[in-house]
Amino acid sequence: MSALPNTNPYLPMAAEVMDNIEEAPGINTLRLRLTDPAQRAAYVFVPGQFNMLYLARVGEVPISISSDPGDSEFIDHTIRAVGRVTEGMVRVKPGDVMGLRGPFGTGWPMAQAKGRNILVITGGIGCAPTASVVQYAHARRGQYGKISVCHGVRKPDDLIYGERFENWCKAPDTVCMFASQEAAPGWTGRTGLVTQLLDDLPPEAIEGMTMMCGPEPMMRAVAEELLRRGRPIEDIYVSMERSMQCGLGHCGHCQYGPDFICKDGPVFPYQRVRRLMPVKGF
Amino acid sequence: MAMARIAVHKFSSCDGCQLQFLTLEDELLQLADRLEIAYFIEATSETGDGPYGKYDVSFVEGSVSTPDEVERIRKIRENSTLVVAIGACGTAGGIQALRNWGDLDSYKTSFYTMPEHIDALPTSTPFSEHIHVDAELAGCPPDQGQLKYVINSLLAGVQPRIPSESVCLKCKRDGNVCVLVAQEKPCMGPITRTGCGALCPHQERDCYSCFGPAETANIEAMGRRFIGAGLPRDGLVHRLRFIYSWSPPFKAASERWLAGQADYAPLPTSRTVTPP
Amino acid sequence: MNDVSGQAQGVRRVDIPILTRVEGEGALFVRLENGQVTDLRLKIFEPPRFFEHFLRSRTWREVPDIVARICGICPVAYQMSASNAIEMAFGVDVPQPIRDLKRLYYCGEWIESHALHIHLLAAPDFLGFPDAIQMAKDYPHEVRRGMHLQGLGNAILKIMGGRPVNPVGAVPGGFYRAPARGEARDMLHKLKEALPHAEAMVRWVGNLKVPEVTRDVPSVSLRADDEYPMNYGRIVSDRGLNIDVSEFPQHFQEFQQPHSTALHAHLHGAPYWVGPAPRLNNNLDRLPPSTAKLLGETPVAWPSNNPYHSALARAIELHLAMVEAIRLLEAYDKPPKPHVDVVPHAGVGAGCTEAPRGILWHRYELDEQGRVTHATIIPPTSQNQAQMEADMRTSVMESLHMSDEGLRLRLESGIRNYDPCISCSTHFLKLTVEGR
Amino acid sequence: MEPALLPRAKFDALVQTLAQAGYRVFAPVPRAGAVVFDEIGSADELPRGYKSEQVPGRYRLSHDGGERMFDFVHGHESLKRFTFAAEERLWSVSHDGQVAFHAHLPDDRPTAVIGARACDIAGMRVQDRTFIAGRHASFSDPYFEQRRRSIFIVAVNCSVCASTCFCASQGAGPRVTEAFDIALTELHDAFLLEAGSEAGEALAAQLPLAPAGEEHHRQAAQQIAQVAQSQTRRIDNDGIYELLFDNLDHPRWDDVAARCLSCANCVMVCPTCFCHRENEVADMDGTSSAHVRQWDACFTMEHGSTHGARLRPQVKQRYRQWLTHKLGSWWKQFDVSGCVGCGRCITWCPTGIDLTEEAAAIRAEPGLKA
Ligand SMILES: Cc1cc2nc3c(=O)[nH]c(=O)nc-3n(C[C@H](O)[C@H](O)[C@H](O)COP(=O)(O)OP(=O)(O)OC[C@H]3O[C@@H](n4cnc5c(N)ncnc54)[C@H](O)[C@@H]3O)c2cc1C
Ligand code: SF4
Ligand code: SF4
Ligand code: SF4
Repeated sequence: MSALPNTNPYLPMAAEVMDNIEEAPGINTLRLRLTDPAQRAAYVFVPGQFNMLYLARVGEVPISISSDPGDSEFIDHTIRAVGRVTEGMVRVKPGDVMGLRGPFGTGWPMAQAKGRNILVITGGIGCAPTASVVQYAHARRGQYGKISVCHGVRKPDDLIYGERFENWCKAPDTVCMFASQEAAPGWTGRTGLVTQLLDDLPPEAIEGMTMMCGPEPMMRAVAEELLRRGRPIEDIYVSMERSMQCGLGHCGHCQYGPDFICKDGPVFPYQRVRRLMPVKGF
Repeated sequence: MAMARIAVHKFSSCDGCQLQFLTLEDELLQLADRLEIAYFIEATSETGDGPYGKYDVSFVEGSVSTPDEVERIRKIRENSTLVVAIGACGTAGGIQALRNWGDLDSYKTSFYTMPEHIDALPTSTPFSEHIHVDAELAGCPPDQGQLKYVINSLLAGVQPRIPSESVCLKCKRDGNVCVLVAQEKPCMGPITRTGCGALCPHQERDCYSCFGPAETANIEAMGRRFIGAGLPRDGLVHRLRFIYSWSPPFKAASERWLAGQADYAPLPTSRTVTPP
Repeated sequence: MNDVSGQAQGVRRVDIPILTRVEGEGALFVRLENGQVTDLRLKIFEPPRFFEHFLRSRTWREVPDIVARICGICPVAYQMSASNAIEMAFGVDVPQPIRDLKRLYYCGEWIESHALHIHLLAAPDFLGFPDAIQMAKDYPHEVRRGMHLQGLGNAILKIMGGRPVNPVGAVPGGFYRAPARGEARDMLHKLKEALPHAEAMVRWVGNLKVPEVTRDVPSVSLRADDEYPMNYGRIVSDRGLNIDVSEFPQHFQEFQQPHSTALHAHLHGAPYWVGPAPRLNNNLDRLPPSTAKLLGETPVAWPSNNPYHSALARAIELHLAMVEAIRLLEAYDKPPKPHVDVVPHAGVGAGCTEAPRGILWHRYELDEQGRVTHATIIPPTSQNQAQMEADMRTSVMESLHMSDEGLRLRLESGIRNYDPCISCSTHFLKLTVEGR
Repeated sequence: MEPALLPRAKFDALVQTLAQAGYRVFAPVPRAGAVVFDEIGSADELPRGYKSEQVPGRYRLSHDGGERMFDFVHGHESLKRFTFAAEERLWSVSHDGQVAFHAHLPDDRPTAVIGARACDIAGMRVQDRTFIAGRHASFSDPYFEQRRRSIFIVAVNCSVCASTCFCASQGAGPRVTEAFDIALTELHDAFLLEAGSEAGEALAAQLPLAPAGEEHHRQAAQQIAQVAQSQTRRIDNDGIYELLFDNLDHPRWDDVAARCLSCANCVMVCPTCFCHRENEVADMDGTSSAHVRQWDACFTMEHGSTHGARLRPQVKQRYRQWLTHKLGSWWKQFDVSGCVGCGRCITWCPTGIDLTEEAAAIRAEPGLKA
């Protein structure tokens, strides 16, 4: 956390909407730029971190940063309209000013992943925080091994980042695979769960770091499957979500057993959340 | 963007919900600058496109208690983009739903010389039993702060989120002394939806649930607590059958109690009470 | 949205299918044949809500919370009439400090209700606007001032009962809680600051141009020994009636008329008039000096039998209520206990108080445990019903020369003089409700 | 300074000295059947001669006409109200033309609170770990910090305790040991007064104090020791995190769920609970909007929920969330229990649920599955 305008971490910074790109129906990427040049210069983040985004008169919600950390001038957020605040946010127009606080939380273990293969598993909107992983690794291609991206959606329409995925697939040593729970005409990916994609991958794809983001049952199923296949638990990372009011570890809403997801996460080694994940109500 | 056109309609009610608009003072004038109050017969003689004109938002107060009102709400629904039900009547049938357990004919004959001309349905029901409503705002009357929040949300084009928790949170935030714990008054706050501003405890009396059940309500435990406070069974049923008698949780619980199906062990149980 | 009338062979119909800017929903139908009114109905299509029925079996403590919900605009009147009746049934003597609190509470309602009626409902008629919001474009100061006064009334209701609509503070015997000293101090300060605005408002209303008419009708109200009546007094008329509130049924008769859907009430066989103007007519000698002086400065001679002077009567009463509230708050000392403990027993009691719209009469029969076995409530609007219709008949005859539109406006504003509260009037009486 | 005596008859000197020094003075006053903190103008407003009786789900205040001023045990309010506002506007945004954010920090007018007990101070110290950056928190909450800085604490060592108190078990009392400016122990007709800070020393220097003797110290110590001894409730904190998290399916959770109203009173009265939510309050003329926070609780449906589904739809899940955090995971997060043993949640729970008993029930029969 670096760029807060003053000592008040509750107070948002003004950020201008530079672009609002519709990725899929109800899913938009907002490209924001901090209006104050000093704040802009001070802003640095790592993949996996999130911001608290604020829409005037409506409210504030946590949203992952989906752009490349190498470019901190434009900060991308991919938002799915699911409720009050997010529905308002996907409608903002270039030139509008929003509030931004951040970055918050832990990032992906990019340092540990150096020199190794990376398996990225995402479900639904989960690809937002993991997108920055892929971009980060691609931008530093020599430092990482093979990159495999498995993306699961409920229905083909939910597939976002069409163009980005295409670019990723074209990149050297990168595979992208898709699974949709519902079939649809023209769907070329698998019909089924994202866990099933593990069978389609080249065996070495899972022999590196695994980074996951998406619905908890999905992440748990994949993680347990990887453990069954003999992968060490230290190599599996997940990104978690809970309601957050402050992002600072004060509001208590993201309480998760011994952790606060906002500051101890959102990216956790699977080991750390494995005990509570199957328990309903945490 | 063209100004949103709103309508306010009255059904069986006391008028109190509409008054929540008319007592906004300066803010009513501010509101009139931001949207068009097209149909609101208590406020204006200009009646827009009539009761069944096309409006962006129709606020409906009151309950549905006559055959004619069933027709009216259907037509309003057809002609409105959004329908927002306000008040205890609009969201749960209101206090007049107390008649829903009685025999309408006996009600009529005991009061009217010409009962055959009384055009009433046997029940007083909320709008949601007749049409799809887009948002509901509970309370008898609804809170002005919440009403303003809903209007502001609609103007911003986003969904309102009304908290579903108990009155007790607000009661404590305001520093009131709990009338149940300190005075053994049968306060309904623990099972009542927040919104009023914990008015009753502030007035040093028990809440009688004019905002209806909280989503978190454990009505059984509340009843056992009231038994612990010495409330007789009919008193218990009256607590539930008051302003929100027809809300499904209160209705079901009152029926269970009347049928003697509820667990009657008083709370706090002797097990947890240490002698002083 | 006034319908075009059918006009054929000497038959003229003037319909106001929805009365606007009144509380509740009603309509007026007039049929004229050869210059005579052959049918005039003030129709009420508010569905009955059967309050008297479900009051039965409820305990005395619940009554104020129930009856408040008969009317969103005058809940205090309902709570006070009911409390008085129950106090009488239980033989409770309410000491002066608590009576003072009740009066303060009532002042709040008068200020609120009168300010609302004057500015939001009546004044647009006299100045030619469809509503106060549009009137505010030309009269921003007056409308804002009115809303501010309304807000002060609401503020009194808030410290006494938490909120202006369905307040929660009253209990037979007094109040659950007395205002804190600080609350009383702040309220006093605000009222004092606003008193000059109330005076200016009275002058403004006094100078509004209103039709000059007179109606020959008895003025009925309460009258108390030493104060302008609100909570207490005997029922009197300017024609010599002077009875205890419990004697109401012996003098006032409710009856149904074939052409009408609502029950009418007569005093000794003829219509009568309740509300601010009759109250003022009967209590001119009970005004506090500053209000009396202000009244003297207005261009109207009192007593007045012109229903259009109701607006000024309301303005005067609003001023009076502020003066009274200031007096009560200046003398305020938080009572150690804001209510008398009530010991319920079987009994019968009647209560009558001055709602903003006129006398509101309640009667309860209670059993040993203090549960209601029978309730009767006669609100002011149904008492005025017969007089409103009589007035409208006369108004039609006076205004035959007018166009239909002009006549409608005249009649509608004539009805608003009575500030009818239709929500109240329908919830009790033996009325027949037709389909709409 | 050496501890000294403030005669009870001169207690008002303390109030007036504080007021003259520019403090708003708060103290317990009787109201509506309990004791609450309110702003006072003189010592006459204190609950002299009042006693409180507390058992689970029940609080009764009685007046015995005696002279003692602090023989009641705290009401539902703790110091929390003063350091962590129940409801406050954090910042606002104006968007009339240009968008601008404005912080609304609390005013820094000093506030003195008379009558804080050991558990109150312990609770405040626990919240310090949440709200003030350091080993346990990454960020400071400037609103909390500002209030925390502006508060002057006149603590009182308890001379009696309620049946619900167990501060001794939690190492939080009954003696006040830190973070006070002045501490008082009420003796026969005087208070033994000690200063705990420079500000406290400076203030004490202006008071009409008399030297205290050996027997005053002995009396005070004895009184406090007696309070500790008379406490019957306790929590066994040994391995409690593992105990609770190993028993998430214990049938006791269902048992307590049948009694729990999910009303959140326990959270609201707890001096350590810090959950809050932020709401948007937009004005009516469409030009600005305020961001307001208020105390929240894990007993609401919304708490923690994201993406539609209710995270904790069952009462059992909500109570379990509260208890496992309070007594268990608090240790992991803050190296301290989330409970200081004040007993408020036991007294002010309308159905009298007693967390010490719930924890003990699980400890008595670990490993059971519902
Ligand atoms: C660390 C982190 C990173 C995140 N990153 C992203 C991201 O990159 N992109 C993204 O899109 N999201 C992300 N999220 C999720 C995002 O924060 C939530 O979707 C957002 O907070 C929802 O807020 P809202 O006001 O739009 O929805 P809400 O109105 O709060 O509703 C959320 C859901 O709950 C339902 N709901 C809520 N209240 C009620 C109610 N009273 N009645 C009925 N239903 C209700 C809604 O229907 C909706 O499905 C992230 C969350 C976290 C914690
Ligand atoms: S007084 Fe009622 S609302 Fe307030 S805390 Fe007690 S039970 Fe809850
Ligand atoms: S406390 Fe209860 S009864 Fe009283 S106003 Fe609030 S919701 Fe209504
Ligand atoms: S958990 Fe209960 S006993 Fe412990 S500090 Fe909180 S309120 Fe006091």
